[in-house]
Formats: sequence, structure tokens, C-alpha cells
Amino acid sequence: MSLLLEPSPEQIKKEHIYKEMGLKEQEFAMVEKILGRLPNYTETGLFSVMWSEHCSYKHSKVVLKKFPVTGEKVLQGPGEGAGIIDIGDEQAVVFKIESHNHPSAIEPYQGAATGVGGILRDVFSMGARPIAMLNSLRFGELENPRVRYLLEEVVAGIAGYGNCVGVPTVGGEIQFDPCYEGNPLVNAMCVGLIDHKDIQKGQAKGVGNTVLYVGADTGRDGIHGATFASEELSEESESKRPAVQVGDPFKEKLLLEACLELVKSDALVGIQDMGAAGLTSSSAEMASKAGSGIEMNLDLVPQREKGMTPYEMMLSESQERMLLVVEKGREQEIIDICDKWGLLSANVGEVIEEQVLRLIHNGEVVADVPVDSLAEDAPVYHPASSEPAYYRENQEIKWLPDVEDVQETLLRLLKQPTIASKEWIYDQYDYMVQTNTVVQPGSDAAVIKVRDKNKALAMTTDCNSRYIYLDPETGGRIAVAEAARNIVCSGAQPLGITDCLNYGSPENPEIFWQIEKSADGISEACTELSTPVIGGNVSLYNETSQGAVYPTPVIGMVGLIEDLKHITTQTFKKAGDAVYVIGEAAPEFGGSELQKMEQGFISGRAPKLDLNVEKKRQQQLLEAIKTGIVSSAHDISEGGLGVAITESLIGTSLGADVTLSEHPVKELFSETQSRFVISVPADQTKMIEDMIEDAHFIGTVTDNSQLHIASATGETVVQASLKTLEETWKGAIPCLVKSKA
Amino acid sequence: MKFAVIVFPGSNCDDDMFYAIKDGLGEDVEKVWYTEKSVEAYDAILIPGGFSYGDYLRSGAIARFAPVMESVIEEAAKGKPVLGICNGFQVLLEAGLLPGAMQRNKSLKFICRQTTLQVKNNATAFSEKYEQDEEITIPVAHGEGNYFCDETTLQELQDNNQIVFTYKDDINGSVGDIAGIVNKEGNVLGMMPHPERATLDLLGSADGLPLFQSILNHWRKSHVVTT
Amino acid sequence: MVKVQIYVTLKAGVLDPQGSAINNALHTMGYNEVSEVQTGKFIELHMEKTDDVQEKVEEMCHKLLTNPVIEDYTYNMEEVVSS
Amino acid sequence: MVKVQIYVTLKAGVLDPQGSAINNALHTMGYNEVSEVQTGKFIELHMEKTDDVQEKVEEMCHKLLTNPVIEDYTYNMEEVVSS
Ligand SMILES: Nc1ncnc2c1ncn2[C@@H]1O[C@H](COP(=O)(O)OP(=O)(O)O)[C@@H](O)[C@H]1O
Ligand SMILES: [Mg+2]
Repeated sequence: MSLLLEPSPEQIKKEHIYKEMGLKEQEFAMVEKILGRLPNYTETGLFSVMWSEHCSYKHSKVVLKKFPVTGEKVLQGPGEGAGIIDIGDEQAVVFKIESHNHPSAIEPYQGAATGVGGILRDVFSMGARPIAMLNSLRFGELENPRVRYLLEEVVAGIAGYGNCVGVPTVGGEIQFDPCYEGNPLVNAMCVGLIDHKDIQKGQAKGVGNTVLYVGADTGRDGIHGATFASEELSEESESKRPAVQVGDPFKEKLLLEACLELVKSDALVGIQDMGAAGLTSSSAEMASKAGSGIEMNLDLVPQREKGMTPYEMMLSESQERMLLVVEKGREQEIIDICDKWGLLSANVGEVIEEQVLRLIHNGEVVADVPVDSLAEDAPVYHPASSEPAYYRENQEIKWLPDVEDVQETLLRLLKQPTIASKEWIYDQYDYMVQTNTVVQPGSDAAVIKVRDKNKALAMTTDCNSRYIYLDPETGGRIAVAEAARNIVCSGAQPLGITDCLNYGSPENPEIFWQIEKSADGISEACTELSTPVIGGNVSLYNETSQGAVYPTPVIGMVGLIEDLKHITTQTFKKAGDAVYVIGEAAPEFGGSELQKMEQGFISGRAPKLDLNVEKKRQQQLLEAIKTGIVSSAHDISEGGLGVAITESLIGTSLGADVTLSEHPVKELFSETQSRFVISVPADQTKMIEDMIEDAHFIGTVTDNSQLHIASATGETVVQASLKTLEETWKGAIPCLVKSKA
Repeated sequence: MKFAVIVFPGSNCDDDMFYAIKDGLGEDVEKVWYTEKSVEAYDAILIPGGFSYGDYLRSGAIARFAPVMESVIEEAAKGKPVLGICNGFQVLLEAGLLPGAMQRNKSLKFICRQTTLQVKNNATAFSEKYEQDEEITIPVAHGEGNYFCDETTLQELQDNNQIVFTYKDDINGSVGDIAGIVNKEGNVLGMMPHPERATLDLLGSADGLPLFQSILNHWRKSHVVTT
Repeated sequence: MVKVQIYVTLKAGVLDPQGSAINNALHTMGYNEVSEVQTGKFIELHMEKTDDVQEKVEEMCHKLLTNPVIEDYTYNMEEVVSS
Repeated sequence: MVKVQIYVTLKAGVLDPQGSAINNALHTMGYNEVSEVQTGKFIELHMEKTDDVQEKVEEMCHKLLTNPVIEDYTYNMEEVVSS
């Protein structure tokens, strides 16, 4: 009945109704040409959502092409739900990161929760058991009450969903900066484990096979969510937003267990989750990949609400749903498994030879569209790119700090929310469920052991967007290098990355320049460090009337620890151990935490990065760790050496006695790259100096719970009790969050 | 000895419990699906943590009516050891096998961390391998672990020595810092902390293992003839 | 058909951490005129109208919908004409 | 003093997984006569009686007590004689 209220094809064209759905005029013309006729309302909806940035990558495809995507161990690169890398023993690791920025800006709890749900499905629809989750978050400054609300709700949403499903949330990162105030970033990453034989593809093969719908029923949630995610946030967003998706983690858990049982059945031909653009993308993509078509009878789609139109059903983004292709005649085997897990399943259509997506509703064909045109033939844009003036200007700025009191500066740095302890956050995540978490949140990378094997996986997310803003190419390289440093410090060989490219509008040439340049940097680093890009996600239009967010390409990296004995953490272990710094500090303060703290904003040049030096140090450190002579290893990042040494002490009852050899401010606070703090047993100093070329002895681990740092001239610049350092560092975020007003 | 791990829809520590028994303790263990009618064939019944039925309405409230629970209640009445951890404890409370009720943590937030527990009664079938008043490290991971009972019940728990574990620090607002209690008969233990997550030093603590060893030890004493 | 609206509240003497949190937040926001805040649950369901409908509702409340150790409930019923 | 009772429910069309879980549980327990279950929150508070009390209540509901993105609310007020 409501079908009658839908505008006619002619009206859609004449009144530009397609524009409200996000299609541009020339795109609508392309659709008209593809079909050889005007699309009806439902068909216009199919195109608009599949050709949205979120689903088609139309503005970012040219950039994604740059990434190195192959490698000896890569079993699945970009193109499926998640990428896969071999880890030996007929096992593989599956991982992917995804954004849920716009939904989280509107409804932070559900936005974050459904973000977690979506990325979990990407991984278990490949046939893998999710073994860990990570996230990467960006918010405005915590002084703002709305920001505190967003933070509290986003963290609660991630926790609420992940904890219930029973996948440990073991790591992540978070930064605070005014540019994220109106447009927070919420990226979630999932890591899964799979046996090679269970690897599934999202393909609709075999004419005559059955298309089975499994999971939650379809409501009017998030209709046009993908298009929404491809627009800037405006005042209007709140009112015109689609009905918010609410997650049901309980159903997700059932769906997860059912899917992992299903993939063992050879009656299953293909499987894909219904993520963005729900039923539309899952059906069109599965058919397109298999070179087939799909015919669905929408009357058979389980519906939560009455009177849903084909348009609504196809564009709904109701959560916790999967689309399956099942061998004809063997449906019952699959349905039985769904029944066991209390999940709804419905035979909604079949695979057809003709390469079209054909939809029937109330006995009539309501859409008939070539599948490739939806899944493959979205227009590809080569957006204009231009170097912003701010970049040149910053290249000329040389900011140097003016520090009077080193100790006071260190204490203030420890209180900066970007540096301070994130315990308030990860205490809310169940990071231990599944009982494989060997290194818990708080160290450089989380480590998850592989059950019944003597090996483990290290994982991290990283991205210092300040550097990327100041210099996208260098910053892009640093993001990958930093992730790799974290992985190496934990005793692992980096395997590969997944990335989540969060930027403003690509239609702004200066933003597109940021995208291009940072992708170049990421590619260079991935090539040099042998970490191919096996998948990722693009989130554009992250801007408000106040401007765009910093370019934030989050890197999710996974590494392999070949022997449990190699697992290393950042904390000092024993009094008497010798402390070394690998690498030397240069006076690099552009984009540093110290600069942000002192100046209130960032400027100047990002630190330099030499990938050859980076690679050499990482390799030498990893070799030393494998030899068993490294007690602790920690990379030097935000805040510099002073913060890194403090972090190496926190959680212990030890102290450290350090003597600097150069200017204390430079040595302690500069953010020069490719550096590490390590500690080694006193009888291994010769060995470590032989193995790690750039290692410099700087002091000793003590048992007096004091940090003592002396300058080259013997003057004490820091003398602080561990208790003071720890309380300062741990108290900062709880204190900021509590200051409700 | 043969253990049953009950699996409800939404249980998510069932595997952890399973491996704690199989690898940690080295005994026989099977998962038992919530639709099963009988758990008579097992020597001990373990109700794992997680979010049975999504924890909707109240934690454990819906699971308490799952088909398998009738048999669990029967076996408990016969004196068989029944252990509920975290969500399992909540199920036991809802089922009335243990007194009291669970509320949201006083912080209103989920908490996951290592905690120090005190063994208040080492004379139970679940704690005989600990020293009296021993301090042990066992993690918690819960949003609703704030144990409540009225004064009379608390007095009873104390008088009968039913409080087995307490938290060293008040982490969630529980009455009397209670972390785990047994029934009067001593064969049903419920606790919020997760001993099954503390069976290996590599994971941060192995202090949970003696709990399972206690169950085995106790069982052996009474089954020495048949084994 | 009857529409049943059930209000579940905490028994007197049972601490209501959520209620106090809301109370505090309201005060911080300047609503000092607010004094006691209690939170509870609200459950609405539809049932066929039978003679023993009231009995059924009480039974459901006892058995599942509330935990008598900490919760009280009240409810009201209203006939609805099915559309 | 006035006693304010606020009922918070999910907006139409918003998924209520808790409601469905309760519905299913009731059916499993044999209460097949139950058809739709919706869950919500119930908040009761006391306030000084001022002229703008109604305004204040609405403000508090908007700002803190409910999430206007997914929730609706109704409330009633009743004067109480302080004892
Ligand atoms: N930034 C990126 N880098 C590499 N691959 C990407 C990136 N963004 C997307 N991809 C790949 O493109 C494919 C489609 O992405 P997406 O639509 O997000 O997946 P899904 O359909 O599972 O949601 C995926 O295989 C993804 O890994
Ligand atoms: Mg997806």
C-alpha cells in the first residue's frame, strides 16, 4: 500500500529525488544508461546505497590501489569480509578494522556497540573464531561535558557488546584533540583464528542453490546508514538521522556459534554478513563475485515491523543478520543448526544464471538490476589534490620548548589524557575471557596465546594523527612503523596490517592531498617492513562546520610470536638490570605532546623517519629478544623517553637510576622516532651491545621505587617516587571524567 | 571424576571452564547443553560465566528456567557439588540454591581486573586446598557483582560459616565484601571471581587451581572404594 | 486483549546505586530541588483476556519478572480493543 | 513537595532485545497468552513544588534522564504532603 506513495520513476528524475538519497546527477544518468530505462524508487535506493562512498570507495579506490597487498603468507588480501594470513600449523589469523564514526556521534552507546558487532561478523563470516578485539578512539577535549558523555557511552557500548559476546577486548588507543569534538572516531578491530580448511568466501555459486536468510529479523533500522556515513555531520543529522540501529549482543553470540558450526558443513556454499547496505550489499556482492545472479522474494524476509516496503527491507541495516547460499536440497541441514541455536532462518530466494538482482514483492518484480552494476561499476573519481598552505607554513616553523623544571614537566606530561593511564577504559572491557590473554592491555601490544600451541599473536592499533596532519607522508610512515615497534617489543614478527582511513571530505582537494600523501607513507612503510595491507575500511566526510578531523589512518597490526618464551612486556623486571636506549634523540618537537601541552596546539615539522634505520633496529631488537637476553622492551612514543621510562616502572615496585648524556629536555621529551627503552640482565650488556648497534647504556634498574634522572653534568633533574608518578599517571583520566558539570 | 559444564544460550566462559578442568585439573569434562534433561551422570556440575540469555531482565533470571536446571536442582539436593561462577553464581541465586541477590556494581560500570581474595573458610569441599585466611589472586569480570542480602541472612551466613571468599578491597559494593558463599549443606558454591581464569601462571595467576583440586580431593575421599 | 503495565522497584532498604548516581548528577547540573531518586523497571505486555488473567500476571511477576529478594512490583491492567 | 514518576520507553521501531527475551522466556514457561513485551525504565523522584516544576521535569528528562535519540517518556506528578 505504501508502495503507491512512492514517487514514480519520472518523478524521481524530475524532482531530483535521487539527490536526497545521495546520488549525484551524473550518477543518476549512469544508472539510467545501465538500465536502459528510468529506475524505480527501490532501484534508485539500491544504486544510491551501493554507490555510496562507504560501499563503493568511489573517492578512495585510486588511493587504495597504492597499497602493497601481497606477501608470502597472505591467504586472503582485500576483497572479502576480512584478510587472512598464514601462521603455520594449518592455522591462520583473520583480521579487519572498521569505523562506526557517524553512528557513534549520534547515539554513542549503540553506535559503538553495533560497530563492534559489525566487525565481529566480518571475521566470523569468514569461518574464523574471533579471539580478540581492539579499538581506536578519538574525541575532543575532556573538559567538554558532551565529550565526556560521548567517551563514557562509547566505552560502555564497546564493553557492553564485546563482553556479552565473550570476545576479549585486549587493546586499543585513544587520543584527545579539539578537531574531533563534533566528530569522534570509533574504529573497532577484530582478530580471529581459523584452520585453513574452514576458510569461507562470500560467493553465490551454483545456479539453483538456495539463498538463506539467518539471524535477527529486519526492521526499519538505519535505513540508508551507508549513505549517511558518507555525508558530513550537520545540525540536521540529528533530526534526519535514520532510525538508530540497536545491537543485540546475545543474538550475535548465537549467530557466531551457529556460523562456526555451519562452516563445517559442506552444504554451505557461501556466506556474507549483512553489514552496511544490509540485504542489498550482501546479495549483490555475493552474486557479483560468483558471476551469477540472485532472485529474492521479499515477502519471505523476516520482518519486525508491519508494512515494510522493498526499499526499506533492502536498505535496512538491522544488526545480527547473515546471508547464506546453501546447496539445493540440503537446506534442512543448515536450518537444523540454526534451530539449535534458536535463530530464525528463511529461504528467501535462489541463485540464478542471469547476472541480475531480481526482487519480487507481492508477486511483482520490484527491482531488476545487473549485479555488477551495483557491486563493481560504481563511478570511480580521481578527486583533485592540492597541497595546503598550512603544510608549507609548518615546514618553516621550528618550535623549541622552554622548560625550566624537568620534573614538573614530566609530571604534567603524565597527566595529559593522551599519555595518562587508560585503565579507566580497559577496566570496563573483559580482556581475559577465552583465557588466552597473556599480555593484558597496558603494554605495547596485547598478546593472545594460541591454544594447544607454543605460539602467540601480538596485536595493536596505532596512529599519531598530529604528525599526519603536519606531514601526511611522514606521518603515514610513522603510523605503520610505530605499530610495528609495538609488535616487535612484545617479541613478535609483524605479519601484516589492516587500516581504517578516517578523513574529512575527499571532495576538498586539500583533504584529498592528505589522503594521497598518507597512503603513500603507509605504502612505503608496509613495503619496507614487509607488512602487507590485507584489508581495511575507509571513512570519509568526518567533518563538521568547525572543519575536518586530523587525517587519521589507523593502523591495526598483528604479529606472530613463534615461541611463548619470546613474550616480552614493557615493564622493568629486576633490580640490577641495565637500562638501554636504542637510538638517539634529535630536537624534534613538532606535533609532540610537550608542544601540545605548552602551546595548546601543534605546529612545525613532524619527526623524521628513516625506514632503513627503523627496520634495522626492529630486526636487531627482535633477534635479541629471541635470544632471551631482553628483560623488557618499550617503544618511545608520545611524550618521549621520560614518559617511556616512567611507563616501564609502573606496576612494578622497582626504581631506575638514569644518567643522561646530552641536554635533558631534548633527551627526555623529544619524540624522535625509531627508539626503544630496554632492560637487560647485568651480565648481558656486552651481548646486547654486540647485537644492537644503536643501543646506549643509560642506567640501572633499582629496588628503591624511585626514579632518579641525572643530567650529563651530574645534576639531578628528576627525583620522584614511583608512587607519585603512578598516582599522577593513573589519576588523570578518572579525575577528568568525574568532573561532571 | 567427571565434570559437567552447563551451557546456556549466551554462556561464554564455558570453554574456559572446560579447559580449566581438562588441562588444568586433568579430569574428565563434558559440556551439557541447556536442553538436556539430566545431569545425573556427572560427579560435579559447573555453571560457567557469561551472559546467559543476554542477561536480559536480570542476570541469571531466564537461565534459571532452562530445562536442565530442574536436574541441577535435584542433584544439588542429593549433595552433589555444584559450582556457579560469575553468571553461574547469579543463576544459583535466582534459582534459590543460594541466598541473596545480585545488583549492579556500585560504580555502575563493568569491572575486569585481578583482585585479592581472602579464604574465609577453608573447610569446604571447594576450598580445602587453601589455607585458612590465605590471600589469593583471582580476576573478576562483571557488571553485576554487587552481592546483596538482608541483615538476617548475613548473620546466618556468618553463623554457619557460609562465606567462603571475600574481597580484600571493596570493589563492587557487596555486602560484607562477599565474593563467594556456600549453601548450608556446603555442596553448592557461588562466586563472582573467576578461578577458571587463574589456572596458569602465564595468564597472571594459578591461584584458582586449588579450588578445582579441592573438589577432586573431596570427591576422592568419598569415592575411594569405587575408584 | 489486556495491556498490562508492570512497575518494578527496589524494596525499601535495598541500595539503589543508579538512583543515587542520577540524584548526584542532577545536583551537579544545578537541580538542587530534587531530593530522592529511585529507579526501577517498567514492563508492558499484552495478554489474552481470561478469567484468571490477574492471577497469571502475579504468577509471572513472582516467578520471572521480579526477584522478590530485592524487588517489589505494582501493575495495572487495561482492556484494549484489538485493531 | 511533588512526587514525579517518569516512564521511559523505547521509541517505536527501535529494537527491544530485552523485551523479546522476556517474551520468549514467558512462552517457554507456558504463558502463551502473552504477546508483546516491551521494557522500559521507571524513575521516581521528589521535588520542591515550584511554579516551573513541570518545565524543570521536562528539562531533566531531555538532558539526563532519557536518551531522546531512542527513547520517549511520559510522566505524572502528584503532590505529597511532607511527613
Ligand atoms: N583502507 C583500506 N585498505 C585496504 N583495503 C581496504 C580498505 N578499505 C577497504 N578495503 C577492502 O575493501 C573490501 C571492502 O570493504 P568493506 O566494504 O569495508 O567490507 P565489508 O563489505 O565487509 O564491510 C574489504 O575487503 C576491505 O578489506
Ligand atoms: Mg562488513
